[in-house]
Amino acid sequence: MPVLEGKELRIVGFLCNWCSYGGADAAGVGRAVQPTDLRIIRVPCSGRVDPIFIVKALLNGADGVLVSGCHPRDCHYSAGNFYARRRLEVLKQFLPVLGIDEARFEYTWVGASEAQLWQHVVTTFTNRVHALGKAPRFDAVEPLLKIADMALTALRPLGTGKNAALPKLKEAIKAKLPELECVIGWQQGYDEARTVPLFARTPQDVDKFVWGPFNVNNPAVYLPTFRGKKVGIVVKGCDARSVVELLQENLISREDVILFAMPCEGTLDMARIGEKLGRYTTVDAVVCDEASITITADGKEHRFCMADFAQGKCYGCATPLAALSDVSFGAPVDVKPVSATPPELALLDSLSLPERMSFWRGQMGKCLRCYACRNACPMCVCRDYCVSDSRDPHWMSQLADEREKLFFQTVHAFHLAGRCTGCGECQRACPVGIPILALRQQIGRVIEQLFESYKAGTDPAAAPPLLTYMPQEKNIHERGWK
Amino acid sequence: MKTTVAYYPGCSAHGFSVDYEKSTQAVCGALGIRLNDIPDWNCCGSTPAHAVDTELSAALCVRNLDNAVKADANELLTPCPSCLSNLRHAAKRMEDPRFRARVDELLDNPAPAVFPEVISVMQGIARRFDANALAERVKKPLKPLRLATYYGCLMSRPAEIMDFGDPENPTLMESMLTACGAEVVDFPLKTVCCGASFGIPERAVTARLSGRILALAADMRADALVVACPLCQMNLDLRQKQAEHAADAIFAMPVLYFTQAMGLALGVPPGRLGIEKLRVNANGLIDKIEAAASGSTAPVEGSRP
Amino acid sequence: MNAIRFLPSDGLPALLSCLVKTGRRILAPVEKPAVKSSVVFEPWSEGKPLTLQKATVPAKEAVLPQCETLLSYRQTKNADTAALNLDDTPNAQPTVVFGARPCDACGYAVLDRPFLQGPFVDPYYRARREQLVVFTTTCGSGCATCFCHWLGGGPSSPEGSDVLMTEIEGGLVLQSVTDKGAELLNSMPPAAKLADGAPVFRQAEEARKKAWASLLPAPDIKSARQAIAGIFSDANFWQEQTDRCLSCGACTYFCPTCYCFNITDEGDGYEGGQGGRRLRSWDNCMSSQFTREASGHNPRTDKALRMRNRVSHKYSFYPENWGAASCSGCGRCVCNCPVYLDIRAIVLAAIKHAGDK
Amino acid sequence: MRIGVFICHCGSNIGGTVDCAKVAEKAALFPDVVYATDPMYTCAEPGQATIESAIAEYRLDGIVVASCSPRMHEPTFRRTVERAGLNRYMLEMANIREHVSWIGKDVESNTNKAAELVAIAVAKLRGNTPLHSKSFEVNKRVLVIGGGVAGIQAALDCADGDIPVVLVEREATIGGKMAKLDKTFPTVDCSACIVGPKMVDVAQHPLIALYALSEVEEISGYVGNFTVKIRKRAPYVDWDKCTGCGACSVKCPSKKTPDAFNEFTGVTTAIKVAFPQAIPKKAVITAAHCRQMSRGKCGVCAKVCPTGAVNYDMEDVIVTEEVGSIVAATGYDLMDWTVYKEYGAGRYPDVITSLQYERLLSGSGPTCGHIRRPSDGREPRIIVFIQCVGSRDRSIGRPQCSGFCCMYTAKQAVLTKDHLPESQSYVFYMDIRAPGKMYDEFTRRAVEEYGVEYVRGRVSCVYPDGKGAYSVMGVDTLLGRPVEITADLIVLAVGIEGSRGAGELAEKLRISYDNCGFFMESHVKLKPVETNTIGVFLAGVCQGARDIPASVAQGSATAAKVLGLFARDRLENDPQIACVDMRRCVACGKCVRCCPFGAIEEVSVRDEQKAHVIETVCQGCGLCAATCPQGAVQLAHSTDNQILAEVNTLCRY
Repeated sequence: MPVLEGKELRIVGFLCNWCSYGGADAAGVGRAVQPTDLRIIRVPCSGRVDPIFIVKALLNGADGVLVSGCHPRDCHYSAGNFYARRRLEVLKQFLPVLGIDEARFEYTWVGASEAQLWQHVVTTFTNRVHALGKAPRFDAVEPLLKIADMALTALRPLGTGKNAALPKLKEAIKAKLPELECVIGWQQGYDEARTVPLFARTPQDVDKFVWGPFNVNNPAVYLPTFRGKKVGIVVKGCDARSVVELLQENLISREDVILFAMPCEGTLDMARIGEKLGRYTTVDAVVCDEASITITADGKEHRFCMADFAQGKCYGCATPLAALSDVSFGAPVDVKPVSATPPELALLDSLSLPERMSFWRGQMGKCLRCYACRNACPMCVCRDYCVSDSRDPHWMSQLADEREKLFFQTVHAFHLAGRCTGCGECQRACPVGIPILALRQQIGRVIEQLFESYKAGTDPAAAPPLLTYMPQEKNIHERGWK
Repeated sequence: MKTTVAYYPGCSAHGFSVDYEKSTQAVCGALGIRLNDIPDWNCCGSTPAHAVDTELSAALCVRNLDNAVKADANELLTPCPSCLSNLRHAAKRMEDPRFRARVDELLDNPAPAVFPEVISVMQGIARRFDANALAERVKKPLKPLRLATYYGCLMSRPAEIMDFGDPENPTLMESMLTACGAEVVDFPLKTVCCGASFGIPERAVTARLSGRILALAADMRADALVVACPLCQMNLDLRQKQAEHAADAIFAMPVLYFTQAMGLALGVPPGRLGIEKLRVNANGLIDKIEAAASGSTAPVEGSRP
Repeated sequence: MNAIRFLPSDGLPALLSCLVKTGRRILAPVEKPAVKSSVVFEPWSEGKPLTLQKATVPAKEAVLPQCETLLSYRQTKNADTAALNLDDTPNAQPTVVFGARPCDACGYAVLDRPFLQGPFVDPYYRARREQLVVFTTTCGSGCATCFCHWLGGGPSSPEGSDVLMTEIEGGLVLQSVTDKGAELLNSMPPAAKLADGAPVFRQAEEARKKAWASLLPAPDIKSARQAIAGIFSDANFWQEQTDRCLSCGACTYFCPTCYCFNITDEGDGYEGGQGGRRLRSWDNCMSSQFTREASGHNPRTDKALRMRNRVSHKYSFYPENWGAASCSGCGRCVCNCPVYLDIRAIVLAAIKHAGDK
Repeated sequence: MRIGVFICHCGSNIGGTVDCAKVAEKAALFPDVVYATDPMYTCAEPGQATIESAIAEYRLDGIVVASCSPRMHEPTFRRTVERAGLNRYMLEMANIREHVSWIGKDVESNTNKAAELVAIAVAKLRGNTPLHSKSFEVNKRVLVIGGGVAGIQAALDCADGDIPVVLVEREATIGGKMAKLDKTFPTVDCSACIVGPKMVDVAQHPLIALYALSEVEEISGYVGNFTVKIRKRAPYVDWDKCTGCGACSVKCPSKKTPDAFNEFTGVTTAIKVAFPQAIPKKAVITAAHCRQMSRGKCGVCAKVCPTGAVNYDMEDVIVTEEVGSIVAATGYDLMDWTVYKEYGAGRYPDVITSLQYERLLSGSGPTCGHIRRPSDGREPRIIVFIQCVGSRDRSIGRPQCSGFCCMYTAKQAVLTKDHLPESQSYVFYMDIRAPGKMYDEFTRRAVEEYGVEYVRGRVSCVYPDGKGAYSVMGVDTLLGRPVEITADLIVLAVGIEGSRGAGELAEKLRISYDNCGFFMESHVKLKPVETNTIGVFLAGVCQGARDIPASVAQGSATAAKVLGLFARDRLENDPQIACVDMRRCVACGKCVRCCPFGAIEEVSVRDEQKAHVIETVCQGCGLCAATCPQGAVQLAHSTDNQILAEVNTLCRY
């Protein structure tokens, strides 16, 4: 519905029935004059407000969104607002990465008797939104294509894993194979520069195992499909984090999986390799020394130094060897983790809010909705019932428009909040090279800051932060309404 | 090992509390802390500006802080609680951008974005020497002395600005004097007003308040009161006679700066501590210390392993 | 009718300008810079840079958009009457696809059969297809994932194209291969910078021959149709072939010949709550939802069964119905697959497996 | 769907600033709306009749009423809709009074806003489906947690109403704080004498099962069908054999055991009966101080026990009880008064709490009712009472009034004079709060008849004066003067908080609690003993400060609630609850993990794990719906699609 031109902006409120809706009622009873912009949607509890309702509203024309619930500890349902507080705070800090001013979204707590507070909240928030003006329309901004700077320094020397204990690994797998459905690892793909997942069921299959910087795929993605069957899996350090996260969420059980940990020396960023080799070429030969790879394609030699062409995640990797494993083929490397902004996110950080919106418009223009990102994600376990194309619930239009596509990415990022281990498979899988990992990284960063350096997939016993709460949050502070 | 620290002496250091200044310098010197006066310092605005105009008062402080920044200091020591209070208040108030803007208008140069942390000399010493480190450097333990510590009203309050431990019951001075070997009594009136601010208009009030402090110290059989504030010291020492009148008692209670007490323990000659400036004679204390020191086998310089 | 023209290297913008002036939308490959760059077809306008590289995404969009509105409605109500206005006009405009590759163009031929030549003609498809002219760049060589020649195509195969463009020294040779193409070339004004191409046509032919010669020998896959049909019920075979499949839609959405679609009615809230629309969007048989029935039952729950359908459709069912494979061998399903699942390998394995039996 | 819309004028309440006719006109154009009108008073009989006849005439499937807040009249209109033959949930309301007409005067904006609120209500209604309640059986037994006077009253009233009661008490005896008091205000009755008989009634009532020295370990289930696990802590004495004769404690050599019942004002033996009137009157061993149990050497009590009841090897026992309702009456504890360093609280032996003073006054206390200073056993002459220590003090985060301190301080001052006629009491107070029956008269008596000096002001500092007494420095704000009193004994009226462990219990009960550990009632005014968890009720100080008569009244009130609840054989749930689409569920367990009520369980359906909502436990908060990534859990009448429809109605460009 169009807003009253020149008079109002579109402000949507989600109010819990028990406290804030009552507070708004009390303000009415007290004839507390308020601006007329706010449209209140009544929900049973602030915990009912899925953050993506808010993203939906903001991407579709809302100029401001306000969520109000019971004061912490006053929740009619005892804990709904505790969960809401975590989720909404994550959302608030996430919004800027989309190019949406976080001031357009606020959440607050107003009790049923706090008429004056409610009046103050509505007036202040409405004034704030008016000061920001009409929200920019996503489909009206000019697309902007920018490239992340991938020149990074690794925390540890990267290599090609040439001297890894591959024969020993094969031996160990063969020894365990009889009790396992299969062992998941890597084999050569259609040429020497491409490896693909291998599902070894026989000793002959095991001989096909390869190890090296081309082993980019995260084999953990297949584990939930084997639920209830015992399988083996060969993991790099990063893959193991996905396994741990799956364990944390009871999506697989520990006794059903045997982890073979290999010490990873880094994997190649096939996106950048592809750029050098050319889009449609034939690889003639691959030669590997300790620190670099030489690929001959269409008769031309290309040398790739591991230090320059590793995947973004490898540079900041401090756990090249899985912490959790059953059979391990290396010693843990003593690397101090350093908190650094990943390159995709650094690019977005460097842009202004309008530029970020333009950036996503430009990127999403390429998206075909093939959902390779979703299906390559080891944590996307509902993929057969993803809300991306369901009608009940009907979250998304099937229109091929950039807004819907970005909305899907936001939904994906949000569903991964506190669960994403940053394996980067979503971005790697994207055939058209959309840097969607940045959205997950932003949520990851927010989660880390809010929840005491919480990192998904590091502790099988830890509760994912958005599935729990503290009555008193250490790092979430109520914002005053001054 | 010598360390250099930025230092704001404040006006009283050059006036009536020159003994505080002397002993501060002497103690720091003995501990290897070099106090560097910040260049071109001015009044902290404590009186009367802060009561009349917080912005002007803050501007005075900010200018000092700016000078400290220019001297590359990230920590600034001051002996006087009043200076400390004003400097810290100013830094706190400057967090409000509107306040900052108004103060900037009063200054030649806009205030620096980040100020050095202002702490008392007492905290400055304690940060560098914990009780053990201090005890190691004691040459003449204050063992025979029973001391009552008195912080005054300003040092620890308001708590959110001064950050000096429990605002009602600070214990830093006790730990330092204990390290110096003294017996320290748990003095309940350690933060209760001595009445100094009424020293001129309402002398009777001052006498009563000071009298109460002195009387309790006497009742608790303290040999001396140990203070950290020039105004408290003046009030309790210089006006002790008036207080005696008010309390109908004879106190003869020496009122030492904590730096003087520490100086004695560290073996600094009394002359370099300004002990002679005290109105109530403290020679008895010195005698006790000396007697104890000579009675025991005090380690001779250089003989320690 | 045949037209052969020569376009000097710097003449591309001039030609495209003239094509735009005919009132046509030009879809041309545009490079999208990124860490992993891509080439996609986009409407061309004056001044926009384009590339003649083989695109990441085929130009299927020209006839079968990712999503199109089949119909929209709006309800008008007043106190006494209520009326429903329907609009089902196909969204179509005259279009030139400029810079497709033979494998892309071949895709149009594959799509034409079910959409135009079967018992039902799809009016939306037809409206766009009839107004489409395809300018195809012939390929200079094959690559690791190309296999058009396995399926009877090749680097300069004209199927589905209206004009073939071959790069020679100093420019492009444009050769019409249909009347539609010839007409358009002939109608180009001098401003299009087109010169007579006959004198240099030999050079173009040389280039094409060279491209053909660069291809690796193709295996014989004539028996694929029977072989695949023969092992239809061999679940183990399909299971093994699809272990690593992630069930995403990259293979089908990047395929120039895949045409499965989904129809969604989106009613509420559109047009100010007074209307709605029926959308047709790409769908893909690799998704479990593709065959999920309203009851919740799904005949193809397993990805192996879905892969069987995809391969069978391309190499068995479609050929059975239309006499040719619904695959142009462009190889995009292989190189865009996150796990490089190789349909060639499956077809060859099927032939071998059937032979072993 | 055929929708009718009713835009209420509410006289001029709405009609004054909203053009209701125009809103109705606009609403008629909304999708599925076949009828729209604007009655003058929709909630009045003629208005309701309009709705009923419109539903019949226009064959409506659902209606939208735009009027006052749904919190006001939703139940009214639900009944109207039901009378007209529709499902009662086929109703949505748009709040155009409290949220529109009453908060602004701009008719254009208000009319537009009202129309939009109607539009979202229509959009939501289109997603509504008829809902039906489920009925279930009620287990007519009640659990009372806490055996203080409130819990005792609740238990006795329930049991007298023929409801079997399970009474759980954490301490070794019931009686609570009241049993520790010497006298009660304003009558100066003997506390133990009036609560004692009630305690005996509990012990003798055939329908009350008493678990003393026990705590609630775990609660599952829902109204009508709770399952409670109770941990019976080991008393190391077989209570079935113990007769409470006390022979053991006479002989016990460990005579320096801190005496919790006496608030640590004295010492006692390691084995003992809590106090002479204890119920149950059974001995308990304090393990940490028992020589046999801590050092393995002694065993005297076992030897002297005539019934052989002592058993050092006893272990805790978990028992399970099934009940249909729960009354929480867990009372209070004193806040940590040692934060008041300026009073020397916890440092100076003669600065004590009022509860400790109560034990000093009590004949059964450590001094046999003689007031003696803890430090030197001297009789104090000057006693200073400081009120509001930990109450009404924002600086330590305790803004609330502890309610009964004014009264008991007056009582203690009066008793002090009775005990020590030569003594003088001073009371530092902020305000005297004496609103009960005979209360103000009582405080007046303290001042006028007993010569208690009331000083209005706060104490800034208490310190030993070095001569064996204490200096109390304060201010008299009425005279505007500082006050200094040299006192022998200082009694702090320490503020209260929810009893130790209240937060954990609240979480087990799935009810809310505040910063001070007090349980939250459902509505401060109108549902003072209910909680947001149906079937759980509150009595006494566990929900906030109140005195004995109020606690007793609340105990009875909860009993009335329990009896009312149990008057029916079957209960019905609110059908606006969550429901799992089994097909979409992937059993990731996120909803199970989050549900504040434990209302979602994993079940096995055709060998697959699936989430399942226990309909009677679900309270309809929708947290699960917001948590489920694939939208497999939906909350009836707040489905994703309904909220999306509302959002889409408002936000679409």
